[in-house]
Amino acid sequence: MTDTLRLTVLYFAWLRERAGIAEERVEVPAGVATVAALVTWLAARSPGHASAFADPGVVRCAVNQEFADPGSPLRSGDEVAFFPPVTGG
Amino acid sequence: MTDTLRLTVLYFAWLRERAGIAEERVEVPAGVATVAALVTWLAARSPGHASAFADPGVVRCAVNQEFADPGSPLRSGDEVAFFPPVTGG
Amino acid sequence: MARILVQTQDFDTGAELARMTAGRRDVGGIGCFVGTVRDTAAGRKIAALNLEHYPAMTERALARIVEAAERRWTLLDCTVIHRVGRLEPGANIVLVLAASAHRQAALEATAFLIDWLKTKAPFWKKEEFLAGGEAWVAARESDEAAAARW
Amino acid sequence: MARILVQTQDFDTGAELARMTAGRRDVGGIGCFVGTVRDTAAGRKIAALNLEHYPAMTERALARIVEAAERRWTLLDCTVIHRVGRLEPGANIVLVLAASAHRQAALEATAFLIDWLKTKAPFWKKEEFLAGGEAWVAARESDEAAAARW
Repeated sequence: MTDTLRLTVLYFAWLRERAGIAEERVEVPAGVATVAALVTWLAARSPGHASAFADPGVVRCAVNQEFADPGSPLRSGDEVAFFPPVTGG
Repeated sequence: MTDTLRLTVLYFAWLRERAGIAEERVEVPAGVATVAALVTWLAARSPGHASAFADPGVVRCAVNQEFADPGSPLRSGDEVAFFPPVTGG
Repeated sequence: MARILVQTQDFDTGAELARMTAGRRDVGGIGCFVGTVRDTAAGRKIAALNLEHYPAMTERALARIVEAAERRWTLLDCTVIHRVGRLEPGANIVLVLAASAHRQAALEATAFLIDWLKTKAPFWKKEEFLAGGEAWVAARESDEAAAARW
Repeated sequence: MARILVQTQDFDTGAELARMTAGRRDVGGIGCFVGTVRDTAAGRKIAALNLEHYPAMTERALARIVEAAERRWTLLDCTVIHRVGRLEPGANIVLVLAASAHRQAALEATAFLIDWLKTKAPFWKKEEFLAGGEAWVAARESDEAAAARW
């Protein structure tokens, strides 16, 4: 039984600037099994992280390069990216 | 008092082919004072003209390079063009 | 300001785009449509299209259409180039460009210009079939409907 | 079949059009949109846009958008090229091309592709102001509405 998830977390645009990091590898308790739970867990890591996630309503997420919801499940090995609403084109 | 109108009449696409002529100058009685009256007058000129105007519903018209209706008035000196619905682009 | 041309020779879309935007810094988007000759019409193979127009009227009609677009959208520039004469499959027929600060205006104006051009500019197409024979292209109700939605 | 590129270098719209239609005789119309950097945003003068993206995800997201277009319209080919990095006013940002046998499909697919790209592809823009300072561009509700209409 694995009781932790190993995740790669990426930050883009102003989330990257606020978190102060572009990419980190984290090991989270198995109970952190959804995107929403990961946000709560990450926000407690540093004042920068707290600032990045201060308004979860404007944070978007992708799991393994696919758009995900707060309720999307996480598995060990996932790449989880956080970013603001996209503004390309 | 002028009792005739001098008109330049142009034909395009299959109206030109059926009429057998691309452009003609005609002098019509003053009573031929609308596009519709001109069509009736022209259709009597030759079997080719009759064929060109056999179905007036599919004939479009411009007077002095502006789209016109059957009821549009004519004046001496006008350039009157007849053609099928346009198919450019 | 708009560039309106009726010509037998081909056009260079890249060069027209470059010409429209040269030195400009206020353009946010350019919509573009290029119409080309297909080799098939209603299941019959085409050798060529012959495009006829009413020279004294054509550029005026195109200018009216461009003016109508300029009344509906805030455009920075427009280009309409229509070829006439004999055009073989693969050849360019028509180019529409519309530049605006905003993409919706540019895209909508482009669609408007080609829809109106198809129903309000004095061009006529005759198809030359590969198997011989020829026929004038009939106006399509779907083109009338497309023009009427604006 | 679609050509999807994310790159720092400029693109050549004329060359992309030529590449798409080379040797083809089945194309009736090509819709095209070119997005460019404006020198003004919300009344402030812009020195440059900095475009960031999520490399592992971007081309996949663009491919999904193209697939969605191909499900909705009968397209012969598509091209989507998006630039990243620092882009000054007047520079090209994005190119969309959609070729079809029929103009409506080409034009609608072009508008669809740029609308969806604006809301479903992982790009972010930061404005560098001429007067100093910078700011991330906020997503616009009008872009969401444009994407939602399809």
